Amino acid sequence: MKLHERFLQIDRRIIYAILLLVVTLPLVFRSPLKVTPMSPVEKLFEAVDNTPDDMAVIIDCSYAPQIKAEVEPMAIALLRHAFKTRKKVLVLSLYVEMIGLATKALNQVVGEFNSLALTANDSIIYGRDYVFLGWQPPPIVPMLGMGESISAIYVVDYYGNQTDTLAMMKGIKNYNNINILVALSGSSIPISWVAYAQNRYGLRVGVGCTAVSGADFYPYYQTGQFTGLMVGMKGAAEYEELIERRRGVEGRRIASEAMLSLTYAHLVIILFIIAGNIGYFISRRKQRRSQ
Amino acid sequence: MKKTIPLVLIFVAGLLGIISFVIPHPAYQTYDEWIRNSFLRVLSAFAMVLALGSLLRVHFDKIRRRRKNWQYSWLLLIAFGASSIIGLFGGVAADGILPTAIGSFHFDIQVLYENIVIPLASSMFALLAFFMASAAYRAFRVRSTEATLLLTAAFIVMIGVLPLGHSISKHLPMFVQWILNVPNVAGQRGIVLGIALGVVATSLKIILGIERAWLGGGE
Amino acid sequence: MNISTDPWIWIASILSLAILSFLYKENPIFRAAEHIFLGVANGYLVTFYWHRILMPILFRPLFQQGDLLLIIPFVVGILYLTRFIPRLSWLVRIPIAIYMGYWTGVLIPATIQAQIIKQMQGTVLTSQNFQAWNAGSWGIVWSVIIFIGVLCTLSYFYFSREHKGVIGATSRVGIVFVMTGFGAAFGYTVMARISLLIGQLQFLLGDWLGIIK
Amino acid sequence: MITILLLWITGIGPPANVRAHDVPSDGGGVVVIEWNLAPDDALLDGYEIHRSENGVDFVKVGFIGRGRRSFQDQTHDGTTYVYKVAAVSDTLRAFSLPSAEVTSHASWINVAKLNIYVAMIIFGGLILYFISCARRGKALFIRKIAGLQAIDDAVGRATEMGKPILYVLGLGYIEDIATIASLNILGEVAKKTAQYNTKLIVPNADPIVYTVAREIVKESYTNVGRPDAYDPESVFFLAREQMAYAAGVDGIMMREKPATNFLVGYFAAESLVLAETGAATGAIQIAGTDALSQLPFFVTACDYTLIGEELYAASAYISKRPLLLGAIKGEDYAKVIIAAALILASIIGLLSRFPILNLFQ
Repeated sequence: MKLHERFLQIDRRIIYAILLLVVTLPLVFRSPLKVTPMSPVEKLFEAVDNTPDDMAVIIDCSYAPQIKAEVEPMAIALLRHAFKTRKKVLVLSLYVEMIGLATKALNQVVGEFNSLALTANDSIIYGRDYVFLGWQPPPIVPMLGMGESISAIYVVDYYGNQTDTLAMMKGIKNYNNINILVALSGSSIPISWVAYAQNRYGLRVGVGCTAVSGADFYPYYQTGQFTGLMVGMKGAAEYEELIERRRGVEGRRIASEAMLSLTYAHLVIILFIIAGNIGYFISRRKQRRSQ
Repeated sequence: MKKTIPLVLIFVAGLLGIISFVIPHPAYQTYDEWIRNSFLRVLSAFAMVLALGSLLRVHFDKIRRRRKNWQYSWLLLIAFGASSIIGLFGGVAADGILPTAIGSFHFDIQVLYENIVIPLASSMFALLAFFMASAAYRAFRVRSTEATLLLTAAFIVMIGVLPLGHSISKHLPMFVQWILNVPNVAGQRGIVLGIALGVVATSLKIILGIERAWLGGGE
Repeated sequence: MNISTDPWIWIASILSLAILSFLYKENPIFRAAEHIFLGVANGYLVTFYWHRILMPILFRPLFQQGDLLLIIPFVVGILYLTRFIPRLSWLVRIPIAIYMGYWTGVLIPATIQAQIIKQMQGTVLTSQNFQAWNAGSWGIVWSVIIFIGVLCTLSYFYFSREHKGVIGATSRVGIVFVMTGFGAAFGYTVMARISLLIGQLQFLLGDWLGIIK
Repeated sequence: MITILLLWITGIGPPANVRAHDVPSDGGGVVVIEWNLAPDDALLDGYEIHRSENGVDFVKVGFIGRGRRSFQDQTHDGTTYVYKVAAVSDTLRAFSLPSAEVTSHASWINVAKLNIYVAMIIFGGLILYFISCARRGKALFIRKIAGLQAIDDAVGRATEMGKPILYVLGLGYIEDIATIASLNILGEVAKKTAQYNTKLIVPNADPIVYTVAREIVKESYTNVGRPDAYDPESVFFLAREQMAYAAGVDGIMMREKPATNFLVGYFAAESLVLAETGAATGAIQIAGTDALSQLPFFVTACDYTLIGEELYAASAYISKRPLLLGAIKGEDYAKVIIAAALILASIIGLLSRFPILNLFQ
């Protein structure tokens, strides 16, 4: 078989094997890829970063296990950013099935900070630095209700404390005290936040979503309804880059590690397409010559 | 009669569907809600009995006649039987009469779903990554104008969405967004308009009894 | 390395590998996973239909609360089962007719609203639509391109003439839009699918084998 | 804190010009209240909406953020209400003057959807007109659709190779038009497999579609005089779960190695799983769907793809029933009307100040 014929008929299993290899190796060897942050992610970063001391950030962790790979790194990066810069954080989930993942991300990041803390001031303390509101069905109830009073909707937090007795909640009454809400989701939840919380109460909404919904959500960012937008693993990697570069946040960069796999995978696919076309080109020329 | 009654019913039901759009009055809407949420959902549940009957029959038959790969049918039947019993008697939230845990080992239907159905489905989704690669390799050849367009657009987008895209040109990611928002939307909208007209026409034909393939055989 | 000791993680991992082995070739392990998948997915379906539909909206209201109106869907639903009685099997058309008729009826106005009128609204050339792009005077150019693209694509689906002459030319342009869009959508989805693969590998290498935790 | 102090000293001004009106063409139970912003809007928490049935006792019914000028209240039809709006800052309230009396009521006809009724009448009328033309025997020209010829060839190929044909109806429900179109094509394919005595495999994902598909295949075998050749197990139910269905079909493709795969109907992400597996077995693949997001994958991985409306047209074309062809003619004229309406609306929109987009609400 000649070379160009080989290019034309590469066995699918060879393609699969190479793809599997280039995706797995960077994951095992953990080499994060430096990325250049783009403006939709930068705007989200700046909105969170510029939260004044008397306001808070809400992080809505409404992502299902199926999309965890894409969205969980966003939750972790956001939490690290907020805790590092001492922003007040409210965490919630709109669906009970998703509360487990929210708890996991929260515990992980709080643990990271507290394992390094030397004094109570350095630590991240529940009720002073963050509050986990848990969930309150159906989604529309908290979306609308928090516009008037957060502690009236979440009377007790996830751990059963009276929400209005927590120190941090003293200055946080409703959306007027929330600088931005970041919705992490794989569905149309961010659009509901705009429809209910933004249109009625003027809440700023930032979004982290999967690569599939990215194309649908981009117009909302363009019109300014979304303050910022993180799409897929790449968006998460850009956020990781921003918090490391500008705020010196350290920690394992899961999305940036996956970026290398993602890049190699794309390049491998592109190379195979090129190889196929070279083979096709040569064989067509030979055919013409023989005619 | 065997055809007339169904045709009359489909016409009446179709009118009810259209009317639900026209009349907003609660006197009608509460009744419409009952059709949707009670009547039609109950119907779909009964159809399920029929379908599962088909599934079971095919596999029992396979076992009885010792057809090729009949052993696997046992696996399906056991998995189906066990999960149905756990689901029906153990309850959706492990709140039924059947105990669904031995010590700290839980096996209620939600656990089965999360640890069997979700990983299996996620793995099928993971297969897609490989299939995209082989499909792109096979089909993206410059053999015709259409194929070349397909290839070029896919190429630009695949590079443009990578961090690499930004280092090639600052405008590349913007260009990707533009392709998705302008030419892509135009093409899609043209297709959607055509589809919508087809949907309206076919729906009309069904309600009026012109399109009656669904009646199947018999007189 | 710290391998998981959770039996469910082992089950989930082995089933995942069984599916991935399909890439090499169809094999007994894949076949087993496929049949387990079909079995459990249908078992879940039975649970769902029983606990979420039949009990709460039919049996409980009918037999416990005495909502006699529900006898109608009950009886009509049972007609599905006449399929097993050859002489009465035509009765199965009754529930199908009702079900299909209602939903196709709903479809007519809904489709006209969402897929014809709304799509037209976004296509008409007006200053309002130009501004929606938030891109200054480029908004006019983008709107005009979409306008032309929509008309040309629509002409591709015009079946009353052969693709010759004017229709031939416009439908060629339409195909350019359609194929560019398809290519872009394909390229865009690659990232999403690879991400899912990465997620699955993170589960296998991390949660199960503990290599990358 | 300072702002609140400031407001304590200066006091806050109330919103002005409170108006309340019923929403026309709705199911009732809603009143819209509108007002002009209070002078210190930027410093407020927001606005409280209070209502009264007797004009004396007001109860709070809602709250909305600052900078908003309207609120929708849930009401009882037939009851007369009066509204007041209060500017709120912490514990301070500044009430507006009461609105005029308002009563909500439900409508019997949704007049706001008039444009849709007009469109329904035009499109429906066109389609019915051409169907009646067809019924009167008028010859209607429809161009050839690429991919249709392939269906004939596909069945022939399977027969020559002595291999089965796999017909996948997808995930659609019976009311999905793609499914109905697919069932029509299935009927024709089944007639051919009956004539050539080729094995047909039809796995299903929806219980109701399964019952109908069974009937259709059986009828096709009877129609061509081969009821004996019909195998009741050729049409069966697999699973409703998307990927379980895909795994099942993949297994069938690999074990039975069909000569031709039809992937026609409604599909979601599993489309490429099916199409690539089919391609790996070397089958000829004919796809057709109206699921926009899956078309790119079918176009890439299959030999022929019926795109959107082509699928419906193909289903009418292949069944060769003049009445079904008439509908396509009607759809074509509707396309001309849509194109003309777009051009006309653009001209009006560009040249005049008429709010043309409102016609397409």
